[in-house]
Amino acid sequence: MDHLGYLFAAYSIIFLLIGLYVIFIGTRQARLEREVRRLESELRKNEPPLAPADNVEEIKTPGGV
Amino acid sequence: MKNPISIGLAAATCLSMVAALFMVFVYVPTEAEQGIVQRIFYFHLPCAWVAFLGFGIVALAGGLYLWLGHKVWDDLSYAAAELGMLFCTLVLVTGSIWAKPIWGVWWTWDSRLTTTFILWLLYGSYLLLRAFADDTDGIARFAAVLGIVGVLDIPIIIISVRLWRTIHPAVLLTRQGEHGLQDLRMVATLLVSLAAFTIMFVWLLWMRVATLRLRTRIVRLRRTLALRELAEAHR
Amino acid sequence: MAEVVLQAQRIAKFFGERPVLYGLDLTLRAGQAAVIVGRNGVGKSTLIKILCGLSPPSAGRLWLFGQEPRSMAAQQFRRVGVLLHQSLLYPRLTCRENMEFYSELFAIPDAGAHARRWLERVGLQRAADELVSALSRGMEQRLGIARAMLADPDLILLDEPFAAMDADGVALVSSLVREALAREAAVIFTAHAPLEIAGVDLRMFKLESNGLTPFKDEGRRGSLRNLLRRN
Amino acid sequence: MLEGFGPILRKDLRLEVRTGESTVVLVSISVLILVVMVLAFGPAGARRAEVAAGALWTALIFAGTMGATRALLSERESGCLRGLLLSPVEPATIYAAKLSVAMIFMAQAGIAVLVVLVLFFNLDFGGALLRLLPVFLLGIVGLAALCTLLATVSGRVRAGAMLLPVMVVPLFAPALIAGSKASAAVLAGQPLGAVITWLKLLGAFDVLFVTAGYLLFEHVIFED
Repeated sequence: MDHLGYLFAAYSIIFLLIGLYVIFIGTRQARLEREVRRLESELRKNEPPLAPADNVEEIKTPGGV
Repeated sequence: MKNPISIGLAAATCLSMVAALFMVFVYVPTEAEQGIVQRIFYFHLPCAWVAFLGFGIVALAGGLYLWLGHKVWDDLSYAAAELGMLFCTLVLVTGSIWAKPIWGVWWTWDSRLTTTFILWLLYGSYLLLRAFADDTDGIARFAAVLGIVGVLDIPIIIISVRLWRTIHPAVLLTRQGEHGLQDLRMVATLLVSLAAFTIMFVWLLWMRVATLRLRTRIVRLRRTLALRELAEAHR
Repeated sequence: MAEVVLQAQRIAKFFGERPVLYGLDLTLRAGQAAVIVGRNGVGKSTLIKILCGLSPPSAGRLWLFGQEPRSMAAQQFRRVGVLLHQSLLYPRLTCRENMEFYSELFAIPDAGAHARRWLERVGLQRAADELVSALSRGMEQRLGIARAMLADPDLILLDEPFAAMDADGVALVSSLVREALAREAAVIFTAHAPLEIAGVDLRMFKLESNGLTPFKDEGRRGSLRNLLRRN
Repeated sequence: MLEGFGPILRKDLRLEVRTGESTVVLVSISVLILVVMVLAFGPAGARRAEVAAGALWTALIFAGTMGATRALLSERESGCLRGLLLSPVEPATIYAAKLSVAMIFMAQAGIAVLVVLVLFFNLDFGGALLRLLPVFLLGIVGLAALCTLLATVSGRVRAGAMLLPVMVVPLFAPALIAGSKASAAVLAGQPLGAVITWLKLLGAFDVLFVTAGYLLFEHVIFED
């Protein structure tokens, strides 16, 4: 009864999938952060600041009527 | 990712996970009947627990989004669904790997397996809906509704599947945790693993919500830029 | 001053990342009429959909009869009449059936007689039993306007009511607008070119890709006002 | 509270009587699904109550998604759904009306399937069929409620038509289990009392989805 292989497979799959997911989050985070920095520098270039849309997401209401 | 909460959660995850692994592979005694594969259980059950936790958060955050309308609830709901899917997959895979040596089959339509599989399908349909949709306000409401309906359905799913499989083969009984945990050390190991997985879940959730928030911020920045270009062009 | 029927405050609308409308202020009182003039694709239809409460703005606030559309009871929509870009008529029902259906939906007593009156009013009594899908564009437009006005609403929003209309049709819509104003309703509609309605004090606004700007000497009247945030 | 329910229902039935489209489409497709099942199971399988019950519910679930889609389709032409939303009718009432229409479409398809089922599986008209009726009715209430709510969602999403069954099947799983088990038992000649647990489960499912749909419909019906 040597079931060590099964035990090993189960634990490696757990850590493999979670590891892949962490890498997925990490790369995505890095890419998005780069994009934010790029957009922010572009915004600073375009002086003077006008018509900020910064309230757009926050007071959004779900549903229509 | 570089804020103190995130680092703290990552450290706590690592520490508790190392402790859990130590207990599973060194501390806990081997279960008499099933032998060494029974050790899968100490990570299998925590996976199931966080998968369920994920469902709860999907519905709760979805409800809060419909009620309060703030995008952060939608982001939380989406992140929880993704994590739920991840851990639900792990439950099915580790369950299968455990079943093979013990029952001789990879899959059986046992009530727990069936229920988990249906929950996996629910997560799948939620994520497919989000993948298919354009990134508008509408999809957040649709996903919230699907998430809420899905969670309300879970008790009925569990009952129906249980009734569907009223007669359990005897071997299935040993699979149920309670029967295998005669030793206090086994209980302790399970509890530590549960804690480790819960902390890891919170950490992953935190990181995923952070990336989704960044996406929202990018949309906002792009909108501001688009407005400026318009104003400029009109000057 | 008459009751404020419609008030929009810093309304903005984005489709994804693309801004369609923004920084739009608008106040309309009972008995006032306004026309929004703009080229195709400038956001007139989107604006009408937002103002009638059908589509929530991405930012800013809107009040109809002093209430936000989201918190309005469905019953309140009895007071709002809308013609959208689409006619909102069932193509496979006849003109009469369409009007009867909507009359029943608005809980108007004796829906049949009411529908008949309106069909006569818009000159469609002879086409009453034709399917809407068989109507010409202009006729469908007349029926669509009749549908919008059938419950004598206090706020009337019409998207391009003069599109595809012949001279009779234009005269008909003009007289309907005059009647509505006479009973102190507020009317707002869109058009692709400036126009006038005889006997109506019509305030004109120009919708451009950067927002809504007063078309004529609007500043002096001040009943409707737009503030593009940078101005 | 349900003001406007009657007119919407009458209007949809009038449209259906005029064209007959949904009836023809639903009846033919669900009967075809049944035929496919019978052919797939072979002549031996076609004598077993479980196979008959399974075939019945498979046909029903597809009739359900299509019926709900079609019930909402009449409102999508010329933007009529907006006409309803801009009228003094509560969204929940629109839901109730559309749910009823979807249920009528489903019932038509279901009855056609039942007739064919009796012929193909050599069942007795009468007793067994009569006992099947409550199971069948309880099943389509929940199915119509679920499909109407989700068809509204799928109608607004790219590839929504394909997405609808993906969303419906897992949610409908408990009712599918209860319905086919109860149907099999009843077709095999057992009395209704023997399947009371399954009927209760179907009832709980119906209550859940009718309530959820009634309360949540306003969140999926409005546009952006």
